[in-house]
Amino acid sequence: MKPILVLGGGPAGLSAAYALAAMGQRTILVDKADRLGGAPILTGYAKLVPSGEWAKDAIGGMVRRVEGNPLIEVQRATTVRSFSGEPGDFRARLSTGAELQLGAALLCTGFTHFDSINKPEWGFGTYPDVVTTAQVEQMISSGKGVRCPSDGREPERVAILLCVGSRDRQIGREWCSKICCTVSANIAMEIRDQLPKCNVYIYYMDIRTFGLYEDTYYWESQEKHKVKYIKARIAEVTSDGKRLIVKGEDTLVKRPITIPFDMVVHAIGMDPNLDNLTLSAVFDVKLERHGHIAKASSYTSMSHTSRPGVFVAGAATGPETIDDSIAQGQAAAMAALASVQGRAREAAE
Amino acid sequence: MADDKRSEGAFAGFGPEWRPANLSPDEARAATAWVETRIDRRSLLTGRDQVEDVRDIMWQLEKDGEIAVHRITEQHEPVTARTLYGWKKRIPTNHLWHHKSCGQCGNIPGYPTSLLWLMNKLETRYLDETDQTSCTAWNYHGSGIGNVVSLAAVFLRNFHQAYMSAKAQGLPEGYYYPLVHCGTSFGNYKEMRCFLLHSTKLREQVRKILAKLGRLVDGKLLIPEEVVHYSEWLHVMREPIAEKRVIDLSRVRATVHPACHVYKMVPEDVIYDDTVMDGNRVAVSSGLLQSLGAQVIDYSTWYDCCGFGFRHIIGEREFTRSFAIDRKIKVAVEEARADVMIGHDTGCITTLDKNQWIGRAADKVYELPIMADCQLAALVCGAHPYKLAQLHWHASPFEGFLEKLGIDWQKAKAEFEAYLKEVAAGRIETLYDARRSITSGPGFVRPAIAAKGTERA
Amino acid sequence: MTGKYRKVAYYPGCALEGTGHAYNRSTTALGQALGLDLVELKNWNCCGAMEVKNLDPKLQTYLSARNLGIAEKMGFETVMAPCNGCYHNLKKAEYDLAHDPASRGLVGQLSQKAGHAAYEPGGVTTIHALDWIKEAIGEDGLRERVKHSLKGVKIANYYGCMYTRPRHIFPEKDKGPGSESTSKPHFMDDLLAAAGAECVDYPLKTACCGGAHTLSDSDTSTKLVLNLLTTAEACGADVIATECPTCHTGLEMHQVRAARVLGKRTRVKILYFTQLLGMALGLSARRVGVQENMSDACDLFREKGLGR
Amino acid sequence: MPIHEKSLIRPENLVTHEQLTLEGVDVSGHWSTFIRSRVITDYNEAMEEEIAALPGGEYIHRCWQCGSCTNSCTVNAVNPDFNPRYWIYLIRMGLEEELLRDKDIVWQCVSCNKCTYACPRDVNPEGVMKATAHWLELKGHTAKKPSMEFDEVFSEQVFATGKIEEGRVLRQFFARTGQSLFQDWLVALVRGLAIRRPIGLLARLAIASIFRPRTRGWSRARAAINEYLGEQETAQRRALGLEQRGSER
Repeated sequence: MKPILVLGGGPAGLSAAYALAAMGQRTILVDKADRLGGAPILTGYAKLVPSGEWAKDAIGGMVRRVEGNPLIEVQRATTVRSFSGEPGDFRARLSTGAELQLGAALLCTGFTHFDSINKPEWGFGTYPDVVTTAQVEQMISSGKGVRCPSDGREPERVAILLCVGSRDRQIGREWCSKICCTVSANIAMEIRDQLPKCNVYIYYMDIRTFGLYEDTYYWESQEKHKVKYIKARIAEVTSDGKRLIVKGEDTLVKRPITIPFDMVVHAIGMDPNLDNLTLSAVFDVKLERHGHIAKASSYTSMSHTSRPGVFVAGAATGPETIDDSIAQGQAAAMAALASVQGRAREAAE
Repeated sequence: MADDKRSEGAFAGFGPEWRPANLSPDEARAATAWVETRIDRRSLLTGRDQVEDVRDIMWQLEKDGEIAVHRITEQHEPVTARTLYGWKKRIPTNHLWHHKSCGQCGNIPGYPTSLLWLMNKLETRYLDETDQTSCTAWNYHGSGIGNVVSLAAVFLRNFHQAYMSAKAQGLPEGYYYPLVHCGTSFGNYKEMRCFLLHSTKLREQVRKILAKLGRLVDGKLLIPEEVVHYSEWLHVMREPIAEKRVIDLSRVRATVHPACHVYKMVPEDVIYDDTVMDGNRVAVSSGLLQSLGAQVIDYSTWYDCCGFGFRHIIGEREFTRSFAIDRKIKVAVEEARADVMIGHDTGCITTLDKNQWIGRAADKVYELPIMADCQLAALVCGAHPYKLAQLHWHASPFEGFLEKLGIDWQKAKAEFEAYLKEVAAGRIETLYDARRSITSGPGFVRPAIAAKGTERA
Repeated sequence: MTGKYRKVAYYPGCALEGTGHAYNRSTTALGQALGLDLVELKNWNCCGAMEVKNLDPKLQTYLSARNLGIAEKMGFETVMAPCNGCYHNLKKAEYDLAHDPASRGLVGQLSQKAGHAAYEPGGVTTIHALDWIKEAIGEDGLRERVKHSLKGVKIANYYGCMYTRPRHIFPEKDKGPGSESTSKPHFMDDLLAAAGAECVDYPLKTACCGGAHTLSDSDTSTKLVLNLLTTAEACGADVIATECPTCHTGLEMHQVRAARVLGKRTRVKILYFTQLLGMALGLSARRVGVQENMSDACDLFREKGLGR
Repeated sequence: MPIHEKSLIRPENLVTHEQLTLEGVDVSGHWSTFIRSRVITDYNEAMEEEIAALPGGEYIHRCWQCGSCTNSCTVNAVNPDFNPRYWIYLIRMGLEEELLRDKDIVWQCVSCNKCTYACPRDVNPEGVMKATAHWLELKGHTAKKPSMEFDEVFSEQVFATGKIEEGRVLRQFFARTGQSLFQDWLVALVRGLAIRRPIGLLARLAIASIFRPRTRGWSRARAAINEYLGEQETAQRRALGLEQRGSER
């Protein structure tokens, strides 16, 4: 039987490739980066939600079991140039020049972090002490701790602004990025642990720590770590030359605030992968209205794209958690396997 | 710069403590570009179905024979600037008709004189005539008594006069292009132009009025191609002006107060320039200051109103003075450590300047000099601080600032006092170039003579 | 009806020895009439009411724990407190000792210094006078013993705050049919109905009378009480039945104060439920202490033939 | 015609000199009036912890502002300015100036416990009201409120003898708050009662006021309680950053 292509080596792709191999299916895992692991590894996430495990341990384990698997051929620093044919009989050409014969393909191509430069009023790119959640993750995972980039001091007061690049018509991002509330609560607790003298304020529009994240993140961050949540959409982040100044309206007090902070963190959202237009053209799959890879149907075939034989899983379909991406990777593997085996059976009959 | 800091290995910039995304600026742009290909960055404001360029309507109406357009032509030597939305706006730089400001002439006389002086210095040809009226927009914003028909009629009446004015000098119609001094007039005229272009009914009503006044062109309303503010002229002329400077501004920390009616009203028409404050601030005034060599210092209440508020300065002065001092002056002094605050509108400069004195009733003494961009430009190019820039009309102290510029204000003041004695004795010296003439009213000189004057120009 | 509460420890508390004496009198008279034994706690102390808690809640827990310890030492499994404040505090102490290590620690420490054994949670069960009658006699038992039915007496039953809130200190309540409810308590309604009374549907059963500030913020208290009184009248009640000396006194005092200070007169009478039950069982008005009430219900008794 | 914004300005934010002459110019009244900014420029980060250090305030940081406390509140129904939800927010975020606007009504909580009954996060808002009232007094923002006088009069008797005698509490409370015992309505009350000759009750009250009811063998308990109170006071004053009091106790 022809191998199945898994495009993308993040949580969804790693999970799909492993599931396929576990079923005895030959799999080719292709990733444009020179390392597997996807966003958690490439961006350098710290401790993951909800396990609390370090990303390099948790995702690293997933990488190792794939890299060591004889049924999985891994192609790093590689992209797919063309893709054609019918289900059960696809042909693909890679950037390396290799030609592949494939039974099916899985797009596990993930997302791109929102670039805060697109919200200039919140000071990213203007003031060095305005950073993103991804950068704070890196500060923590590097082991060097949370420090103000401008002069390396320990911040005494940090503001986390939620919904940066999410739920914002002004910049064409109308979706909720789903994970930022929980991630921010997680980061806030991390900061309070590391720097007990540093107060953390989270400025929110709504809190969406859905499901079990409610008490373990939203409640825990308040009850155990004394993180403060303020319902305010921030108007502007400026500086008085010494500290950052966060301006907005405290909606519960109905008064304007201009509060000094040492550090401002943007809880950046999840954009569709910047490659999605290319992927859409190469694989001839449709994108949904926001630019994510469209699913054929959520109910009868949740991993299917608009093209038979091409499947999708994880954050490629829209903002997604790591856990759900892993689950979707397995589901997509199952769907792809059913597709190639069904065809093989039909051919045999 | 971030790279330099990274090589130092300390916490600096977005340094080595975390792994950088390693995206080049191009890649970073590409990361979000796809969204912008389908949904524009500021889609609500700039989406074509939400915001149209009223000039498209104007050209269509002109083509349909509905209106006449006072076009900016080569004789006006236009310079193209980019607006907030990336649209092009042509700014005429020569053959200009000064549409003066009531408040400037009344409260800040050094404001228009500085502008005219700069134009003289640059050999710009203009007409400074008395046959013009107030735009009446303060009435509109201050009390809501003004109505759109009267405002639009006043607008077109004045611009028609600008269009026709050259005829008195034996020159063709449209020779002089109107340049608006006042920010209030500027915003209002742009708004009225927009209404006129959109509303057939309004055009009909205004046409009747202008017909009675004999101010139609071939029976049509005359609409200007662009409504142009003097600060836009200064902006596109900033380099030629800078070449004439005789004073070093490099030690000066200048803050800018942009006027709401200049840049918040009809924002799509406002000039932004990537070389001025990274395109994050309206370019006029800031650009000029940069070209003149001053340090332009940003401050956190940059965006705020001055407190004028139109009706507030009349009926709620407590608000105006509190806002002006606490939200603007105090911030500029304490946060930006400013030497001066530069404005480009009548009401703002009046408010920020005249309200400072009463601050001492509440121990709010800041003494921040306030002046218009053209006043500072004139000083820097050698204009007399009293006789020309007329800083003695300002309420906030400016002497220390003049010292910082290296101007001996005591000497200048003595010269001015001597000059006043001359004036009292009847030996009046006009500060204006006689070649620049007017077409009617007091001081009106016969066209034949004026025409000769212009020939010499 | 069970024999469980035939003999219980009795914790009257300070109020029942003072302004709430009528409640004490009627409760003991009722117990005697029903053949129930009440054995007063030996050398009890004040529960601290609300005031000690306002200064330090843990200290209040100690005060109540001491009383619970006395009941246990006297060999009782059950202690009955007719006063809502005492009842609430004993319940709260029981809860805090079981759930809050800090409270338990302090009680241990103070008990040792005071020279008595520290009470351990689970030693005795605290009940209210309502539980006592309801469990020991029950509605059927009452019905059999009624000599002068309360028929025709329209009653609004007022339970107040401390009997039901906060819910977590009353684990036996809200357990479905038969159990007491913390949002719509009904034990007093049940008992008085069994005695023949007509209980009106009174929406303010657990509203607050402002007893905490009866003297320190009299205007607020008067306002709150006046609302209770006028609503009871609007519901058609002749009597508000009470089961707490603080509420009872508050209602009586502010009924007078509303009339004197605000000029708002109300005619509804205020009686302890024990007084009403006692008279239904044929006890005289004097026996159940109505002469000690400030609210003068003599006309009503005359009209309904009660308390002779 | 009045301009509407004036009605939006809080009176305490208006700074006016009734009589003022500057450099020979009369600028009295509105000529020199300033409006103080509404802007909140910083948080008092110590405030939440200080109130949490007082009895009842321990769980304030759990609040998520659902408003169950306020919408169930007895006092809020009488006085809409009495808003536990709002105060808890102000304390949590350290908006001290805003809290102090309501400093004279916080003590009016009637401890009906409806808030504590309703609170989904187990904040114990009733306790927070007490802690806040204490904080306001300890910090010197308010004078001792009548309710605190009452609590103290009452508790002191309990601590002293193990029991209280209501008449004595009443008399001491009126004395400490400087009120006459012979309030019109109290007199009417007693007179109304006396008509029915509750001889037993009156005798009992008279005896109690002379021979104060007391718990026997209370002295050791009293000593233990007083020692504990002293420790608590020391700890609380430290948590609030206040100077320790001399050995008054």
